[in-house]
Amino acid sequence: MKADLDFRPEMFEVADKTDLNVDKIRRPSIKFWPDVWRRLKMNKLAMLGLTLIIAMIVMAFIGVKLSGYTYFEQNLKLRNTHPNMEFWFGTDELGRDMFTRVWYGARYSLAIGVIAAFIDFVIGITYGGIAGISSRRVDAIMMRVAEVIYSIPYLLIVILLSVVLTQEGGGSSMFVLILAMSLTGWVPMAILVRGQVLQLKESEYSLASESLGATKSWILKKHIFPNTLGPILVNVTLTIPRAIFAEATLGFLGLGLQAPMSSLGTLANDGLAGLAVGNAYQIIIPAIFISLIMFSFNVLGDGLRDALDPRLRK
Amino acid sequence: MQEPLISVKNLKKHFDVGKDAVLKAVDGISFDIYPGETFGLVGESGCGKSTAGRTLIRLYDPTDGEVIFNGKNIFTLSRNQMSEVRRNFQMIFQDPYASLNPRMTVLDIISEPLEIHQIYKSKKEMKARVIELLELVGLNDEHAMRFPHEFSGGQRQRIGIARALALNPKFIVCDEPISALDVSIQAQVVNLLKDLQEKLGLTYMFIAHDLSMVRYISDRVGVMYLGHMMELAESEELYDNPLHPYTKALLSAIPIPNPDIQRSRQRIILEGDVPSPINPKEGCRFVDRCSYAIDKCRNVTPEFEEVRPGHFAACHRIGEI
Amino acid sequence: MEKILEVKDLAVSFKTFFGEVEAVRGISFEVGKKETVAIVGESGCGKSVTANSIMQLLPMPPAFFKNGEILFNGENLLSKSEKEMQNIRGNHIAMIFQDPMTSLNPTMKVGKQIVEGLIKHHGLKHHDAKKKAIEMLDLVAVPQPEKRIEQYPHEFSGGMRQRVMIALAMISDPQLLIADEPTTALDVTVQAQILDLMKSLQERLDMSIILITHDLGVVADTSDKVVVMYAGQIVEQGLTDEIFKETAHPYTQKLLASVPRLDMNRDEALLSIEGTPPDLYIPPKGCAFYDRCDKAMKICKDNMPGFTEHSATHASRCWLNHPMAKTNEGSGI
Amino acid sequence: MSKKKRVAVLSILLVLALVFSACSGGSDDNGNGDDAQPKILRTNNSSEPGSLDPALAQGTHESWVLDHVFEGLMKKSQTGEVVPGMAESYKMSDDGLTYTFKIRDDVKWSNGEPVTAHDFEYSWKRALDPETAAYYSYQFYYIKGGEAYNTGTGTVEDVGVKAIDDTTLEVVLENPAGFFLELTSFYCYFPVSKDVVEENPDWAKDPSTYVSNGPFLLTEWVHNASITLSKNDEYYDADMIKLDGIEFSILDDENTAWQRYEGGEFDFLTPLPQTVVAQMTADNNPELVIGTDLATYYYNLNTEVKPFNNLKVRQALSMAIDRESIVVDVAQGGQASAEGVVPFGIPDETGADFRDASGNHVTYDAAAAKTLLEEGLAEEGMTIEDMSNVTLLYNTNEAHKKIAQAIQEMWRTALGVEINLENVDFQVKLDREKAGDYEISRAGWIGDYIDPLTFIDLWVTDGPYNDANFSNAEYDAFVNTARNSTDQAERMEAMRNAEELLMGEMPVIPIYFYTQPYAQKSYVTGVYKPVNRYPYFIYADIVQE
Amino acid sequence: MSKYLLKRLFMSLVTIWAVITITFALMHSVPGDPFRSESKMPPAVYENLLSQYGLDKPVPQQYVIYLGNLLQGDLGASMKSRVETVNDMVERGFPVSAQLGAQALLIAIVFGPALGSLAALYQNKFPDYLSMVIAIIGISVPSFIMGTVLIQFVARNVAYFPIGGWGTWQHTLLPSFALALMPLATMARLMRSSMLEVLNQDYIKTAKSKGIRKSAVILKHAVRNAILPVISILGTTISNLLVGSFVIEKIFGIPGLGRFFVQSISNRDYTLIMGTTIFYAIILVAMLFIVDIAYMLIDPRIKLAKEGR
Repeated sequence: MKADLDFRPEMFEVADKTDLNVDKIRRPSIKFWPDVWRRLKMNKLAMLGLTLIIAMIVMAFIGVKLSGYTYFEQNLKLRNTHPNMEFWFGTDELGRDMFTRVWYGARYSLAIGVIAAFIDFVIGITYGGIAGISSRRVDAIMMRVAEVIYSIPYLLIVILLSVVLTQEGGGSSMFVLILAMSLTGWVPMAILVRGQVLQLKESEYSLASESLGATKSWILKKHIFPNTLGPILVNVTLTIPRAIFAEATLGFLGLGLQAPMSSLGTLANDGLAGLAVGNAYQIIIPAIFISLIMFSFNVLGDGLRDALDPRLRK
Repeated sequence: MQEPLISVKNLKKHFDVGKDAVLKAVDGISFDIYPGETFGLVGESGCGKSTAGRTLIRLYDPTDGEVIFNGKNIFTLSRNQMSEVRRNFQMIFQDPYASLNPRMTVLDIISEPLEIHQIYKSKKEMKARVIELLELVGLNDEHAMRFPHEFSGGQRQRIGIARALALNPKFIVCDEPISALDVSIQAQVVNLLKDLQEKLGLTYMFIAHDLSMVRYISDRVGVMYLGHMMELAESEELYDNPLHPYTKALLSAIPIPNPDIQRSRQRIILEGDVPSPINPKEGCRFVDRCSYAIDKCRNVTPEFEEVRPGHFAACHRIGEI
Repeated sequence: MEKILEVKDLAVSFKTFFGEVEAVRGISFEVGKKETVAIVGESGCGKSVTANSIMQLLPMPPAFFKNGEILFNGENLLSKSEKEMQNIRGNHIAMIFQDPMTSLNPTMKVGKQIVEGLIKHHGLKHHDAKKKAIEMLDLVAVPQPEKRIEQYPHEFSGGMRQRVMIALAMISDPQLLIADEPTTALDVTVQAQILDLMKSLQERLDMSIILITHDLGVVADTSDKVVVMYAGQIVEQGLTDEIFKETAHPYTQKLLASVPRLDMNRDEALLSIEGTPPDLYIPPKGCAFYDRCDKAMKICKDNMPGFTEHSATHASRCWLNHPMAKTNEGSGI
Repeated sequence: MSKKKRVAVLSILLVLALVFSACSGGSDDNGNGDDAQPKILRTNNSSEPGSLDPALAQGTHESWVLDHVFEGLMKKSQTGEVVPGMAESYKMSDDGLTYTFKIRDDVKWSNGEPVTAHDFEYSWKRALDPETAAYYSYQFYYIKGGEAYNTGTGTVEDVGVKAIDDTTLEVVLENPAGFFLELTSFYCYFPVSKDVVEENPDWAKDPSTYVSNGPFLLTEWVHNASITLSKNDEYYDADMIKLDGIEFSILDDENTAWQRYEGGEFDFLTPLPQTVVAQMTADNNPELVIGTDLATYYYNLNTEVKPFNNLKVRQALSMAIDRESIVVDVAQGGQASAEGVVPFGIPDETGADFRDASGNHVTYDAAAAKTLLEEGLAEEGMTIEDMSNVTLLYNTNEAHKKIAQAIQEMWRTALGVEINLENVDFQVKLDREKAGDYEISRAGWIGDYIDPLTFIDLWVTDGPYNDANFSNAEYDAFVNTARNSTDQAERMEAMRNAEELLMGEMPVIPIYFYTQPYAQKSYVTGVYKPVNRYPYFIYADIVQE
Repeated sequence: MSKYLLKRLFMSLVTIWAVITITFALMHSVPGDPFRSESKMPPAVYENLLSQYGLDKPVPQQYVIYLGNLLQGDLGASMKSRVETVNDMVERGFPVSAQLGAQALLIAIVFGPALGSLAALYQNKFPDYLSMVIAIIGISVPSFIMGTVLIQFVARNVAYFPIGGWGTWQHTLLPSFALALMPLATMARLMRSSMLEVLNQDYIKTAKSKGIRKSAVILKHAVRNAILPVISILGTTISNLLVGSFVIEKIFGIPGLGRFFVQSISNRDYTLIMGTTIFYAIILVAMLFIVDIAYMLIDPRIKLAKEGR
């Protein structure tokens, strides 16, 4: 008992608690996404990734214009110029400005990654969603089909498909690549979505909604979908680097974008030759950017996963 | 005697859990629930009490049996007709953390039933109703825009209750509404439920494993064991004069927070665990743990009979023990 | 009575993103030989943190000891090295946990989990350890122990798992058993079995038990002494009879009143405690129960009450005990 | 359960063990590199031979090995002259149609049997047999009745090859062909042992059954990894051979191969990565040798598609290409910018180089090209913008891609046309060329023999390689003369005229004449590079100081 | 259990059949022709070639014949190589690829989880950062770049490592490492998070409260449970290793199967395309199968008889 306390009788009067609202919540209200964002902001690595991604996207649009050169303009006399003040990233074997080409390539790589991820997302969510809410029989069949597709070595089919599709319609090679990747790439997303739907279908709040008289589509729309968004978002951020990686590998195998268009993968492939003769920058620069993109999306995905982790929420 | 509000007859709910394996969660139970009363349903985990509650309001498709409400078997109703019944049958869930969608505000959660049944034309009217409901459960409009995770367990359960009340139901299944809550909060919720019952003339089915709480809140109590109803009687009658050996054991196992009573009372300690409800054998379900079991108990499933007025039990040896 | 364990002024905090959360705020109690001390309180009151502190099982960081000591047979556990603790854990102090479903390693055979401890503490050969493990399971009344030791935890029911946990704890005839809500996850009939088992083992092995629970019924049944915790502090402690019959603290009183009893009339109102315990992120300056206490006085709000001893064994922390408190009515309601 | 489990674990282990044991069995020791005594030349053959049967060979990855293990009637000397090989001597009839070869009597197959005229007759007829489906069967069409037999219209009896006796072979040609003797040194004319082949059709698949007659013998063939040859001590001119063996690694990645050369794991390497050639040239690296080659790199223009039916458009496209820059800045392999379709290295009737003698038929004039193009397009009722639909087709390859991009850019800067590029697999490119489904396509032609005709006759009307679909009666007449005349002067004149006409019409745009750069360590000597063949190691030596 | 295995086996066969059919269909819609060459090919010769390979028959018939031969284990003759049948090539190439893949897998399995565990045990301390830096590099750097870099900067400078080719033990080290890096990194990351989760589980507390050594707690209790998710991605990992080997085998000049897959496509060597694809599919499916069983053996809770949900 504190000795210095000066006791007075009024201190022992009944406390006036009329103002006290026992149910009052003192902490400020935090909405879901802002909270995720707040958590994400705490993750320095993820923020670095996000910053890099944004910077690269911006540069993919303005970077190609900064140096004053175009991606196709050649200056054969200035070929294999090492990076300097004029050519920040040097020039390639045909004397084209690498700086412009790298951002141009980044643009295609990013576009391929994002579009492929988007297509995976759309197909995956539809397929997985349907499988998840369908009867067990339909679900079983749909999952078997997905399993079969998933069991086919990914790049194997992508290579075959990209060769088959190239002939058809004369479409841009980029879309052929994306199509080829998406034809097999949607499966993990579908499996994820289905798992989520199955799990959330059994959640008490879905059950509660059902007990209120909600229809399946209502539950899907109001309860299941918003709650799967998190894991799906994480998966999308991790699909993007996967697609970029696949495209880069195809580029390396000589099956990438049509010249003189370039992706980071084809740039690295082109630059490979420079390695032996002291023009290592021709491969190192695109390689750094591929790695940066992979890095950024991966750490962002990881960060998002952590930020969305329900166990860390209260 | 009063007409029952709900009449449950031979309700069965089986789940297929693999080849030739049937989980008989609820295996033919019958009882009536009268308007304005609280019908308690107790039993240990896995006895099928929650499944019974959920099947009763057709959250699960029943395997067999009927539930008569307003003179109609609700299991035969079409989707449209069922919609009307849905408004009268509501449910409060066990886990207040899991039963509220974390992405929705309290306003969205409580207005969900109103939206589903398109009760209100304008958002404003709907919001007014939500606030009215919030106040009914002791919360207020400043809580409306908040998310479930910001609330304590007791508050969440009150939100769940408000949601259940939104459609002015006649009947609410309370599926272990307090078992996830702290002792000091349990009383809050129970008292609220009691108040609401008085104010709104609600009928409850109160599912719990906490026998003392069930006794306190229920008018009549049914005791389930492995999908069967073992005993059913008025609350005081059941606790004062339990007939079934299982009920006796269950009551004796409840620790009483009074050292004098607790130390002096003679307790029945049951052997073993609740057996698996998969492919149960014919005979009394309690037979393996029952100290009174005779051969007949193993072979013949005892009838659920009215032993005394309003007091039902299913045991071959009722008279003898 | 011989003291096995003395907790002195223990304070434990957790570092979180928001800042320091003071989970345990200076608690002191003693456990005598062969004595069962119950620690009661609501979730978040610090009772599990206390138990884990004794075993030193708290993850550090984020947890850290701010103050106090834990004397086990006179030696301060807080100054022991991890290695020394390993020798004490399982050997002299054993612990069982709340959820028998998650506290056994799902990928290891039950027998092996027992054998592991036997080998560690008794230096038994594998074969002998296995024999002993079967004996242990038999001791905790697991039927067919020879068969059961070859099974995995998921093949056991909740009650059986808790028996296995008890067997694990009994390996070295510990002097002190810490049971952290051992029956909360179990059905009443099984709870009765387990409590019974613990009592009989205690008698056989002369051990002391710290029983952590929120169920006052369980307390009445098993304990010699009760420690009531609220918001990281002890608000009242005493012999079981003193706590139940001469209840001093308003919180204990209300806790008792909010539990329906089988012997109570259904028309009697069930007392409820409004509101929720305070957030220990910023602990209140005064009495932590102030907000929820209907006997609260002005002094309570900003001044922390000290302990008042009602008897040699019974003390409570409340301003009502102060001679100037007009409304002090003593025990009971 | 637990017993079953143990069984399952065991079986998995077993499977893994099998996998591992299977792996470890694959290792071998061809580590004769660390033994200093034998002179083994180590080099790289870019891809696995499809077959080492001379009749079935398709490309350099096969012929390079064949050139060392077999020998034809004639062979090339260290200085490039066509000299008798298996044949001791030959006689040519006055009309130039009949050749009679006398086979050496000291030549033996590696199984000890003598090489006879019958073996030659058998081998050549076997190559012509449609059943054999030999890719290079057309190389025998110069022999009388050869084409008819091969295409199924004639019989084997009518083929003009006959072994008079064991050592005398008589060959009758359709038309006189001055290059025939040289042709008999070509790998498809190599003999195979009649007895061996008839007895074992799979003889060429394994070194143990492989029978050859050249300066080296096949001793080991680790598929897709390496081919090892060793000196044939029974070879009639074995004293000439200084190497004890040749080891061809099989590695298709040019860059890795170069790293291995640089790291000392190869003594000789070709082809070299383009950048490496450029670098070595710049450094004046003495290890680099720019070998001659008899090949032309050109673009086909599909003359049946607008606007390439227009001469001015075709000429404009050609004139806008700065070939010098392509050669120096892009291809960078010491190539010569094309002056026509016939490359350097073919002597004419006077012994002068055909190319030098006939002069330059292509010009570079960007400004004139622009005017020409506009005129041409106007004639076709088209605009520059219409050209943006034009696609240049090339087969997937880094060098082709680079050149295509450079030319695309030249056309863009000089003519303002923005064409598209499309790379496809080689097989697809061929398909589309044959089907006429292209606008501009990259092509290259390697001379089969040292005579301008091997290039000139590509563009006769409906010729099998005439992918440009060029058709000109006057041109056909010139080719006819060149084919049938025995008068060298007349032939050469006809071919000079033909080339001039072709370049005037420009159905194909020649870009450059190939070279074959290779790298050899300073201690490697005596490598001879025939103009239209891969380098010979027959006369090579390793001189360790 | 055996029933489940049978069912699983049947599904695997269906998968393989689907792969065969898809590949067959794709292959026959690929433009280009294996026998086209720049040189004159008389129609008689061309037709002979077609009939030698049965390509003159209608596609459905070819499909049936192909399946028939396949059932007898005959993958057919290569269209580019007259020396080896596709069976020969697969028999020769597979052990090489398998050794490469197995070594890479071994490296990944040994070091990935170890790094991950280390990171988890020393969360937010130096070992954690070090492991995660390695993991991030592994994830971020594509194998073709890694392979090239290894040749350029390691093999060129360290005499112990040959620059390319295949044969001795030294030849296998760099390519295995280049191939292993990505799966290693993936596993390390996965292991870290799953280890962190496991370390918070009650049974770890139980194990600790038994007083057994920390190392024993980690090795016997934590790792075994934490490695489960890692095992569950083994199937995908193996698939990635297969695919990665296309690139690695090309760069290092390794005579494995992967190197010829891309080649066979550009050559339109139909039988070889089919052969390698089928073989890859079989390996992959078999590995998934084994992974499943392994999972079952490690996690006793999984009863395979249970209908997958």
